Amino acid sequence: MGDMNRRDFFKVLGTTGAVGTLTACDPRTPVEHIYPYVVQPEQVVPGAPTFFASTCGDCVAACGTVLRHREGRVVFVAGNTESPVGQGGACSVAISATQEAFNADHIGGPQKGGEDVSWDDALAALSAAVSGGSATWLGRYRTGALDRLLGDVAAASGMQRVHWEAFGYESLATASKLAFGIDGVPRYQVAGAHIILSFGADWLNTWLAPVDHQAGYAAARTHEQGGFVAEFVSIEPRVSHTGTKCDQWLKSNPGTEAGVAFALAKLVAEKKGSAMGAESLLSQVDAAAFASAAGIDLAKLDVLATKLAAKPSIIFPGGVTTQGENSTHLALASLVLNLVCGNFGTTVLLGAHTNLGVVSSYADVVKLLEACAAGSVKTLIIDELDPIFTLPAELKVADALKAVPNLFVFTNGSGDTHPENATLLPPGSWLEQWGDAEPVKGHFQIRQPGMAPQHNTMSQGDVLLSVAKSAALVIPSAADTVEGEAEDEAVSSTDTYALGDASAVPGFEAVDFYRYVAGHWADKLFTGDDFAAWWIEVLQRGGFAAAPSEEPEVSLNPELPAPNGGSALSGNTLLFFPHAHLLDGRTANRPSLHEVPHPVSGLTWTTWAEMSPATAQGLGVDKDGHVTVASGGVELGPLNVRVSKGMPDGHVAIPSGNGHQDGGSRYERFGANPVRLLKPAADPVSGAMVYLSSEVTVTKTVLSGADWEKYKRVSLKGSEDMDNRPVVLDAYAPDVVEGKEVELGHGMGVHVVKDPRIEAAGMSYDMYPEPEHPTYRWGLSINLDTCTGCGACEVACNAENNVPMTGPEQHQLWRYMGWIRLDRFWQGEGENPDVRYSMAICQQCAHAPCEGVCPVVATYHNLDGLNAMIYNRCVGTRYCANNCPYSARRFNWHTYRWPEGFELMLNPDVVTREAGVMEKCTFCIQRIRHVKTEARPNTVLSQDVERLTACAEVCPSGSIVFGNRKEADSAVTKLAESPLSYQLFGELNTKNGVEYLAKLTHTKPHHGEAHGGGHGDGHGNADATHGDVGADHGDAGHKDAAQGDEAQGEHHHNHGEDHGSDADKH
Amino acid sequence: MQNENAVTYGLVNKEVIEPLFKPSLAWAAIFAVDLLILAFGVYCWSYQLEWGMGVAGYTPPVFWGVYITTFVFWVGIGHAGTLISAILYLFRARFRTGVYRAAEAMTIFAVLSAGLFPNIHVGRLWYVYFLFPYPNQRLLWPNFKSPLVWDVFAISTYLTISSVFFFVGLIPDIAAVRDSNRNPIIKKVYNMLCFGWRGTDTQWRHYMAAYGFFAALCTPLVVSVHSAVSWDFAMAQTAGWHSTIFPPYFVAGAIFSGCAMVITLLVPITKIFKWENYLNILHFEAMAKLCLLTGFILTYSYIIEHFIGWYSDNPYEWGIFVDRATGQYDWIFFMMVACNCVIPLVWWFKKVRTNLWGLWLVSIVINIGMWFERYNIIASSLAHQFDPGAWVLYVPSWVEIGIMVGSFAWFFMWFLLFVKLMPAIAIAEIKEMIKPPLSTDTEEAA
Amino acid sequence: MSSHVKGVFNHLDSLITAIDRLRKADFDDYTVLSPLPRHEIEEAIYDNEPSPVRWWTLTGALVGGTGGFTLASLTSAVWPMALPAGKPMISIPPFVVITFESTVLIAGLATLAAIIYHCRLPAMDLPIECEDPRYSSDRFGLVFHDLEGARKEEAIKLLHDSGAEEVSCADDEDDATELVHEEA
Amino acid sequence: MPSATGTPRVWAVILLGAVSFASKCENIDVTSNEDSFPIETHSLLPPEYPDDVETRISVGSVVQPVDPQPIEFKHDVHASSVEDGGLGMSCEYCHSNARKSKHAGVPPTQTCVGCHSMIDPSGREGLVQLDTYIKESGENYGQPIPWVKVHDIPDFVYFNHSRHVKSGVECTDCHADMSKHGVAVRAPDMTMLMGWCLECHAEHPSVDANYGADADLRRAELKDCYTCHQ
Repeated sequence: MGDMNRRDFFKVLGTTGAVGTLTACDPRTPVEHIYPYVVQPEQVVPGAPTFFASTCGDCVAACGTVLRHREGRVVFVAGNTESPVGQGGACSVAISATQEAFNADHIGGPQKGGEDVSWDDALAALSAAVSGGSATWLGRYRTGALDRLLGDVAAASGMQRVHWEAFGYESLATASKLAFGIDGVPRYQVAGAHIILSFGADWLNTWLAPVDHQAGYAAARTHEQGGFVAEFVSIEPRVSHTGTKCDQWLKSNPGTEAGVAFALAKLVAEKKGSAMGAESLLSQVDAAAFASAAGIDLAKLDVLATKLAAKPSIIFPGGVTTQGENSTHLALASLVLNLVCGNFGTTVLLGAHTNLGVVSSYADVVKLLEACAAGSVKTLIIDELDPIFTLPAELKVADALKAVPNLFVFTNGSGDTHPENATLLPPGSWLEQWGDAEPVKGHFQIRQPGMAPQHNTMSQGDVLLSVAKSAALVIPSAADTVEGEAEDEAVSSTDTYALGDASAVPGFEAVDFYRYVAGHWADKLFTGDDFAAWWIEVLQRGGFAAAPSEEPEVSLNPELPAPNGGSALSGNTLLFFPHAHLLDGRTANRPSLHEVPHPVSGLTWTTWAEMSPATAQGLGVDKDGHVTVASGGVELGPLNVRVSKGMPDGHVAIPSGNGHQDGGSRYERFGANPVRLLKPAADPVSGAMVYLSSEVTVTKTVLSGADWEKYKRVSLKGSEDMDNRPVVLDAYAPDVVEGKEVELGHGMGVHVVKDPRIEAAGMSYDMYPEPEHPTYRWGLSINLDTCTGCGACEVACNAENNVPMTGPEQHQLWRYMGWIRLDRFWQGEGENPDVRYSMAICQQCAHAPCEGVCPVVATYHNLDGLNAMIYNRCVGTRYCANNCPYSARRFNWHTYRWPEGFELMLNPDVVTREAGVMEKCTFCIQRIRHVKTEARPNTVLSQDVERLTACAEVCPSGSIVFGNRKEADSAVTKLAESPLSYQLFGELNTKNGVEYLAKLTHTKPHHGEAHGGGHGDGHGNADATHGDVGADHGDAGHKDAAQGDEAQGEHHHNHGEDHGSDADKH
Repeated sequence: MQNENAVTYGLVNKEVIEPLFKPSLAWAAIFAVDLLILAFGVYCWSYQLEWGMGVAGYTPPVFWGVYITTFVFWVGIGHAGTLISAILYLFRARFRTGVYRAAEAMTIFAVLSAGLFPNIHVGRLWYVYFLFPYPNQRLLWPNFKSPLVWDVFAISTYLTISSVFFFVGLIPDIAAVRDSNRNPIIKKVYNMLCFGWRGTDTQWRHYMAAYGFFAALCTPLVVSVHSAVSWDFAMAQTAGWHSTIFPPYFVAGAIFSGCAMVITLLVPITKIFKWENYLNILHFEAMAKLCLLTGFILTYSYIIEHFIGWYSDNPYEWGIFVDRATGQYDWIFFMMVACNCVIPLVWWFKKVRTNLWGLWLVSIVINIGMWFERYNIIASSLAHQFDPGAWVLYVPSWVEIGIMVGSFAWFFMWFLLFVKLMPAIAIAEIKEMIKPPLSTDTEEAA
Repeated sequence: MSSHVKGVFNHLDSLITAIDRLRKADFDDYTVLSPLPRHEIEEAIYDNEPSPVRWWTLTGALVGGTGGFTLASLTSAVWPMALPAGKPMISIPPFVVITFESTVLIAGLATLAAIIYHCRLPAMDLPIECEDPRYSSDRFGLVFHDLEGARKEEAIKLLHDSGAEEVSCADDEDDATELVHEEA
Repeated sequence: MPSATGTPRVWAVILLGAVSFASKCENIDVTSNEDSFPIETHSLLPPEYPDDVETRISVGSVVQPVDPQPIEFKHDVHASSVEDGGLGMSCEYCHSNARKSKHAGVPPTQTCVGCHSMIDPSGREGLVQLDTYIKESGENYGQPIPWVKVHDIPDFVYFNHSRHVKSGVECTDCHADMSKHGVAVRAPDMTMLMGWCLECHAEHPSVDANYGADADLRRAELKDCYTCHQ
């Protein structure tokens, strides 16, 4: 084995059969071959998966991941339960990483000016340029070994380092540095917070470490864990994706959030009687003035401050949408508020803080680009950034880059930044790279490749090492410390892949980045005797946690700048927000992330302009309309319109990520790029980019003919609200915590009147008994309270089950093939948006309406409680889908295929479906079959199946739990017994295998809502919701909603009216 | 027979058989246009087979659309024929005789058209044989609990028995055509077609007994077929479909549309072939009255359906009926009510229902209305299902419309061929209506 | 070669009279041909004895009914674990539909078989005397297939007496053909 | 009464209605995005295979002749017992994944090399063929041996060798007794049709042996469609 190289190791075993459809009339079939290994690797068994622990490289969170490897390729990415960031969850971006690796538009190797060049030439040019001095590295935030290597190379060659990302954290980093003197930004631990307050950060989805935050959020919302249900207050101009989960939305005028945070800090300090060292700062705060500038009633802030003073809380700073000219002040104010509330050390960590490596600012980048344009930058190396796409048009980035004589861009071919004069260096995806990360101070994670590089690629680390070698840079290398035969042996005997001969470079022995990483770890982290054993454990577990960092005593720097609360922006402001899946556009080349409907708007493959109903009415457009948004001579459009109740009047919000103009990937060119509308401006304190200042004009665009067809987009979320149907039921959180009788849905839905005499007589309402499930009854429990609508389940399901991508034309006809339909219902209005997410999947009914109507028994109920779907028996009458009350079935309208390259990412355990076949969620039957097979001949499974299905495996908030309902002590059975648990449309009595846990609300429910059309008196008075007011309202007497009679219905009405009048008085 | 004394056995043969075999230029032109439209329909279907069902406008969760709408429409049309020939035969309704042959032919061709649609509609036509019970090595059988298998049984039984009934009725008349024609080839062919029928006493004896049994068998079949079709909907859980009223409602609607189609077809034929002796305003008026009756049952069903939707206090049921009347498909609902409930009321005026124009135009309106009724039931219910997260708008594509129009061409192709090749009026039965020639008559005349 | 006697009637009552007379005279090898079914003829010949077709129909219905139900039940029993929608293996309501449809189908086909059998269809080899185009138009026919001598004379007389429009007889096929031509 | 002037008017109205309805029709362009979202067509004609694709005739259950293998491998020599003049090797010596994975596995060239590096190939055709592959592979890891598939399980069928082998189903229960055959063949009764699988799926004696009291339940489970279909 010692002499094998890395490619041979992963030599593909080609036993996958042809997927072609064999029609009956042609007797010919292609001859298929079996290609066995020449030399079979010991750990690979063809047909069985191998798992590799790794670390996601797509954003700064660097969550731990587990790659499932089959026959030479990674087929699934899941979270690593051992990783403290992520805790087993994975986000849509990490899961879709296979689409980066197998992307059909991935460049095959290094290129210059569109021509392929060899790595030798490219590296020679790079070495020459770097050793010539005055090189600049412009790249993403990097931690771990790569950060160290970059530092070493920079020190040896005089290379300048600029680390910046769009939607970066320079304001928070500056504020942290300013206030407490730490390098890095705090780590937010939501789990212990009773009150969660956010000023616009999209912390559940795109901000900092969303997967980590989601896990914490789920813990804070689960009363069984902490005995409380956290209350989430969002202070932001627009209800962001994270804001949809809030219990209270205080609408701030854009640009004034810092003032609100300062005002709150002052109020809390007053209530607590201690400002924790922020006295002088807060003495300069005029709370009333700041509140009125923000357009928020001071009394409401006072109520909030009372709660913050009383209970543990967590305060998130601003996000991209609220990143104005005083963004550092907003970050500072949030830190001060956390300080005043006493959150440091409990929910906000400075010791084990989030590590971003070197953080440069947008101002630094602008300065660099100016230098480029001036011709003073001779060599620029861009590390997986897309400055042309992510920086405002006015900066003329493309021109600046063209003026650089030696331009090197690490890119896999996607994005707009591939100028003619650049040498493109494909680093490959993180699935194919060695590396590591230190996402949290003191916690180290290893990045292990799950497969051989699919293209002729070379990671940044390898490139830097090669450059160092040929430029003969003498650097204090980590490899020096890998001394002695023992450790050298250890690294090579890990059996993951073998090392070649170490070339003799003076003072530098690491011939590739793998060896460098190992050396780095040996140097920094390894303390014991047996490096080999330790290293194997590191690789198996995916990382290593050093002793937890001590939380420091927090002391605020007394000399802080005077608080700048910001002023409300005049005119129509562009509220720029990050797309939940596409982030700043770096993942726009992954079709699956466009394909999955945007969690809130439901739009796919497009960019839209979000506006309030009043604004839309003023423009004369509706949800089918189009607008053009213009600013400073730049026009963006036609954009689809999304009318949202979570938008302030007058302003317009546009998501990032779409609309590459010159994109290298065929999937990037949809929609429009709102960054082009932004004016270049920076926060004077931190130099962070200003996203919030652009005044825009919005005009209606009338399209016709082919244009209308092209831009016609349908939101894959049907109705804006639940239309009074009992889809997502709610429960009053304080009742749940106190263990009172919980009434789900508050009178919403259908009351099934049951005659007690029937049961007394021993008769059944069912015509037929429930089918028997001798051993298993697979079930799923979905917590709709902790579900944040992030869409990870959808992406994972599509990846696991080979769900085809159908594209925008088919989406116009709702032919999205994903088995999960993540519904979003905007139930509330104003201060209580009450947005409810529902994960509609096959409910695996025991009395399934679909089964009885199938003429050929292609779908039936099996002994494990599954609603089985046998694809090759299906004729395609589609009757089952009509008859499914949950609309959970998908039909193959065409034989959808994958573009060349993408077929490699298919899961070999799942068949692809041809046209005319019905499909649906099967609870990942291939995984169930696997665990059952493993256990045979026993029926008691040998492994824990709580996260068996793909959706449950990745769910960052752990909202999805799978299990056997026949086992009394399985998690899913226990959840099903919870008073919060209900079956979707339970009155249909289809005896579902899927149970939902109700959404918890901190708003005292009104029974009037259920009958009053949903928009009546019940809304817009969240101030009257918590605690005392309305405590006398009906808790008793609703023991069983199912027994509700006419009289009780009226009773509900009365409560609604009573409460409405209370609220008015208030 | 208004003037049955003037009509003799010989005259019946002459008048009914005369228009056969001589295609006029007009007939040929209409037939050519018809074939062109049919060819377009065939093209649409092959286009769909090649590219997949997706070329139709299906918008999930609307999984059924124009094809099933047209299927139900044709099955409905197919009702009148057997109803007229079988039930009215048993009731000895006199006006049946002139109408029934053409009506029965219409039934067969309508069922032939209807039978195409399940095939057009299924996703994998090449596996459609899975729906039939046949022994196979896989030991797999259809699901006899599925309404679609009931459909397979009902439609194929209906087609078989109606065809047999139709053909048995034709045997003596084919013999008459054979005897009146001099062309040896036609003679030979028609002799084979009528199995050498000569009208012997034994033949007539068993024939008449069997014909009675066919009528008796067809009568429940007529009711059962559209009930089975209605169960496709009524047995489903979907709101707006799941209703016990469906079988009688569908049967009434089927008779309504079927009788209207008979009027639509026979008015021009009567004029063109000059068959006023056998088919005249009295027949059409009787058909119109039947339409008025069934139209009222239909209107009542609409009202009851909506009332129950409201009275049940079931948000899904009521939601669907409100949506049908006021939602995205309101114009379809309007078409349905206008064409089926309001416009046919003009037949209350004797002037209108005894005027051929009045009969013909209103009958076409009814046919349009009945198509929209099925569209209204199918598309609107599916576009507005239980889960509000999956509410959509379904608009048919040109492929669907092409195939639908093609099915009309298919139907008319058979009908046009029929009127030129087979006696469209039952010669033998018309003779039964005529007073038989008796020696006493001659004596009197003398 | 047969030697037949052929009577053509214009009037139904004359035909009935002829049938009554020849039955009294013990003729049995005769055939009546008519362009339409008349009960008078059937009564006159068969004395209202019901046609055996009904037994065919009944048998068909019984076979179809039991067959349909049995088919549905047995095929459901092949896969006892694959029961759709929780319905039991033998669920009566759905199977009633199948039973009904198969009853009608098989009964109808049996009736068709009955026609074919009892009417001796296809009747391509009927004696030549039965072939006369007028019989499908406006004339009735009464033919004797094989008469010789005195019986033949008696038959001719009987036909004439009953009011036959035309009576002819032939000893072989050629003559019969001629006769037809004469008529035309 | 219908008149000559009235008829066209009526047709015009009907036509107008039809056209207005048709104008509301959806126009679905299936080919517009072939590069990004390919859709496969189902040709109404038999597929045309490009010249470089080898085909063979396969009609339903008819046992097909198997195309020539790249190496004329003699199963009988390897697998028949020593008394019968063979080498007496067990099936799992080469098909070593049969107990571990759903694929029984075809041995890597390495396995052949294990013995054949010590056997003189000269004069024997099969061995010469093998030798070329070994020489190619040798140090440089050349091309794998392109064996021709004998059995082709459809993609929609889930078949797991290890489940069967571990349950006590003998290789020869399904495959022909390879100690009596040379080059891989299909056993005549091994039709690979569903009915053939069903013949013993719930009836195999190993069910009783493995499950005892639970055998009845297990038999029912073995006839569950999800046991074999995916």
